Amino acid sequence: MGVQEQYPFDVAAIRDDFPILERSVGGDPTAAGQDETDDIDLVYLDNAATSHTPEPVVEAITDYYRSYNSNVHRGIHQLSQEASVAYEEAHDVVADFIGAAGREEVIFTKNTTEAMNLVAYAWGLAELGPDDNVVLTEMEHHASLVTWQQIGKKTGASVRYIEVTDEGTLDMDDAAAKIDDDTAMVSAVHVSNTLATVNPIRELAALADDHGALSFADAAQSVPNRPVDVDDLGVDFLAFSGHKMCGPTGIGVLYGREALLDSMEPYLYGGEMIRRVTFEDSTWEDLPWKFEAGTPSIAQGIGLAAAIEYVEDIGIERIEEHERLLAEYAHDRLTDLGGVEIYGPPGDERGGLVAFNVDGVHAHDLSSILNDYGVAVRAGDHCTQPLHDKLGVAASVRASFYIYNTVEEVDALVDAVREARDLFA
Amino acid sequence: MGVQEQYPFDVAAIRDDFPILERSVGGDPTAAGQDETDDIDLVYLDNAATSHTPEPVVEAITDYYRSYNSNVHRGIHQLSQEASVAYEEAHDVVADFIGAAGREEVIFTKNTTEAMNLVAYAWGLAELGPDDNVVLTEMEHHASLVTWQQIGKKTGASVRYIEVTDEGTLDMDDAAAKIDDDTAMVSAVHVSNTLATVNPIRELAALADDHGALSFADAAQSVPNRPVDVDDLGVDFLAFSGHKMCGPTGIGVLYGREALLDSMEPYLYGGEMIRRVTFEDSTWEDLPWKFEAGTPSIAQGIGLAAAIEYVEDIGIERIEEHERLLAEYAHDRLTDLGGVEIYGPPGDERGGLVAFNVDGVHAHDLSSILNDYGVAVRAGDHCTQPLHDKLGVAASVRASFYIYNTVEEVDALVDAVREARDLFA
Amino acid sequence: MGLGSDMYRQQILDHYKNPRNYGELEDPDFTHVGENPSCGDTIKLEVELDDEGETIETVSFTGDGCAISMASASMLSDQLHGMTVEELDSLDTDDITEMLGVDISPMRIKCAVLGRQVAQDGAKIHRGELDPDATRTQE
Amino acid sequence: MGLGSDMYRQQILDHYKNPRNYGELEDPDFTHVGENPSCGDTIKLEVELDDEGETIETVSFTGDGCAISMASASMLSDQLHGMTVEELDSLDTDDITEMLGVDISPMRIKCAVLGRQVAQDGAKIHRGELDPDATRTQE
Ligand SMILES: Cc1ncc(COP(=O)(O)O)c(C=O)c1O
Ligand SMILES: Cc1ncc(COP(=O)(O)O)c(C=O)c1O
Repeated sequence: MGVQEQYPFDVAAIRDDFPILERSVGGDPTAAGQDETDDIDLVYLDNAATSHTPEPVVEAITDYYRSYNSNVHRGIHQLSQEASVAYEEAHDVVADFIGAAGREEVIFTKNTTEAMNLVAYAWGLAELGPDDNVVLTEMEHHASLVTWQQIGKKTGASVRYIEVTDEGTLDMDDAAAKIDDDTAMVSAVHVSNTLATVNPIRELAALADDHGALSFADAAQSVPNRPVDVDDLGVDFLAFSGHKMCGPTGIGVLYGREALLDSMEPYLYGGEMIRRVTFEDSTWEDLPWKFEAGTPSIAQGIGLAAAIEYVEDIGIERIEEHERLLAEYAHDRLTDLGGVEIYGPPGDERGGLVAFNVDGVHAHDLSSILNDYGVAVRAGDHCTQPLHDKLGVAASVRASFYIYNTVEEVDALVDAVREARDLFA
Repeated sequence: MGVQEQYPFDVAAIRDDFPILERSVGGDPTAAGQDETDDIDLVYLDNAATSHTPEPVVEAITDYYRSYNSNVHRGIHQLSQEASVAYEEAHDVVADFIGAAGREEVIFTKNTTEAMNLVAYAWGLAELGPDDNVVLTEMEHHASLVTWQQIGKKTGASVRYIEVTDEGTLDMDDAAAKIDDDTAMVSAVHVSNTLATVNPIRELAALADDHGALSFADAAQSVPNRPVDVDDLGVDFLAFSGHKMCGPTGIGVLYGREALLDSMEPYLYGGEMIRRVTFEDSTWEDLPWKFEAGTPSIAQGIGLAAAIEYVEDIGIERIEEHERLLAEYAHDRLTDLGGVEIYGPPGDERGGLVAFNVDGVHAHDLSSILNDYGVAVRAGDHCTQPLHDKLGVAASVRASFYIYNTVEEVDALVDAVREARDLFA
Repeated sequence: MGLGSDMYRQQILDHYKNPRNYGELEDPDFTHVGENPSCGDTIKLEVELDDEGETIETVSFTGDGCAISMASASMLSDQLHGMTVEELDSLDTDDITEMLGVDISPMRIKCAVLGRQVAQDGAKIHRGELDPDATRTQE
Repeated sequence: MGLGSDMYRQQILDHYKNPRNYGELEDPDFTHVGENPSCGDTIKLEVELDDEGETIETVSFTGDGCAISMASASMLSDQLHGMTVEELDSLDTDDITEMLGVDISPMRIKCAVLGRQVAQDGAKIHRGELDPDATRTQE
């Protein structure tokens, strides 16, 4: 049976919702959008960096601007009420989607990165000290690695990294050794954006819990493409971004357990997050607004809710299956090509991306040449520089898949990689 | 000559760019957008909270999602290049608009509030101590008042407030007395969002400078509607929001002098803002990216640039004149009505908004009744609770104008206020 | 003009302009003050119970706020006479909007239910079920 | 397929695979190392000047990086022979793309100009005009 016949949903129908997939490239890279000089079909395989935005989501955003744009929370007039209801309900949609108890546990941020910094500042600066340690993994994204490293420097807390095995998985013995009674926080990436490893968050959260430490899952690469339930994972915090799951840019989510968020002091100060202000002092609004200072990203929050509805309509398990299919197929075909080193676990145990290098071809050259064939991949360190150092490479090329990608697109990738390899041979 | 004849531009033509102005209200306030039960014309006078978004801006945003959506900075493929060029050039557009030296001085945040917190955290936490004071005004918005108040509590720095006179202007003698050699920062609102006072930022910045203090202008209510030039004002920092000037939600700007920004440590940590990361330590990207961690608000940054182009096409001096016309007209007509107390300076010396109370009618009731007549105004403390305390009122009603508002809309406001007054008489 | 002040029917305005049971009691069994900081509404409610402490005998209130919150408190103070504390406990938002007899827009619900909240919190504190410091008067 | 590797014309690939002047000098007047952290490209350049210190006599380089940066450094090392230091100072990005003879896409410009930057910074440090610690190798 061909891989196409195994698609868990109608990929062609999905593609119709994404007009950008119809465009060509090849022309002037400094002029936004398609023009006459673009004459090569786009094959977009950079979804781990950002996914495209389907029409229903674009329409939810334009509908907001065209028919009920208004500031939220405090307005008595109808537009403000409509915007408030939609914006606040977007929190409920997120809560439902990730199994949170309610909107109190869902804080909108601008991206995953800000969600981590929020916790690092509001909880970390207040709670960490020289006796504490924070345990990360060697495959952390800079969003958590740099954040905890720098908060560690500010507070004196040390940072430990759970080792990555040669197979690209977490060394759980090392995890058990590094997480100890001085551990205050265990923060781990759920699906690695470089190795495609699916980490055992539940076990890590349980280990953290055993030692009285908190746990934080970086779910930027998991919430978009597999079932994620905060209760089931047992984490205290979890973060992800809208733009990697059919949503707009400028919106991210911090999930936090209510009692924990309640106990934390606010992070950003300003309007909407206060209860009572005098010249001398202030008190704070209820959750989640206590952590959403200023005019929030209203259109983007509403857009995120529309994205979640879009993803749920397809079915998150089906999306997981589709990504697995493509990742395994790509892994097999690139391996067959020869001269290709793929990082991370075997094809059937990985999330929907493949980072690799080709013998004798620098990742940046490879990605430039792929671009000449219309194939959009990312080249660089994918915000995991220390992991790349450990892998002994300065950079890698990463192809990452999403709901609209096809077997034919993987074939186009493989063909272009072959051309590049031959050019440099 | 009627006020309509004095319009500095074709207001009817402008209105055509804002489909939301065509909608009706009166129906279900929990259902987003217009429906059959909406049967009263909308009169939108809540522009100081957020302005509407013209079609060219909505189209810039949809064009991004539909034709060159991609993550920025690190991508070698064409979509990423197109998005990077557009996103980075949006910084240049902002720099030009406010007279900054270049994109290095323009940091995109999610709103004004975050811009202030950025400085409070990155500069304030590091530089302030118990011997320092921060000078604000009694008419500060919570975005700066609460932020500096709380950073003051964290660092031991004291906060002083320049008094507001009975006429609603800043007492500059008090400013000269309160700003002293222990002053580290003077942060003042440029145009008050409650009193509509236009504050002498240039003089305050000079006073700050005389005492070796830095200066910060909260330009959330000035950049949208009057020429603002950071050089001319002589400020070190300045902040404003896109959503109050025809731009999208989720985007704000922090301007900072390059040398100053250069000397500051980063604030948010993560991808895009680093140069080199190891497990042990990190170094930072160049300005402005050093302060833009994680995937930025790409569509929103591009939308802001489109908004600035829209505003510049009309002409910022003309916009100032239009707001002045409407504010003066509204001030006169509400005064004539009797039983209306208007806060702030006389009609010809104010920005384009009027906050007031009507004898015997609570601001929330007034605003509810205005809503019944289709008139959207804000009621509450407008994020200036301490100022309201000083004015001796819990709340006020605020009507605020923008490019698309008309004399007829002011008339509708005044008529509705009269009805409300009579209802409660 | 369409909806023109639907929330402000004659009854509401009458209770606002002539609040019932306005003032203080000599010897209340419990007194409680609550506020709605985002609106600036404040209500103080005083209650006398019967000897068993089960039925509300007298209620008075004072306060400052919008017509919706004041009218609602005034109407409620009328209704509470003769009610059992148990009945008070079970009053919900629907009971209040029914009492008011008008549709309350979502952003004004807080105002409408402030009086009820103050009464319920006061009763709970009186029974020792609520820490006075922890009381919240927001929905 | 359309553009198929326009940036990777024969000449570029040739310089990448067979870099000219690759290695170290015995007695260079100055040596400088620069890197492009976002790409991981590193180039070390060594230069011998004439007795007046005005003209470049010999150049060699070593390095690690993409084809664009390595080919560009290799071609540049050829061109620098006989150039005055002043001429080196005035080399701009256009000169480099002209030398390469292909269109360099905007995201690869950094790679293309790394060699030039290292040479110019090295010369400035040699003349004492640049603090070695302050050198930046990014555009
Ligand atoms: C004077 C002033 N400063 C700051 C702000 C905060 O702006 P934002 O809510 O976009 O952060 C506002 C608007 O609410 C304002 O009017
Ligand atoms: C695993 C992981 N964590 C965090 C991030 C940061 O997300 P954002 O850039 O949206 O803040 C990303 C994406 O870049 C990621 O892949």
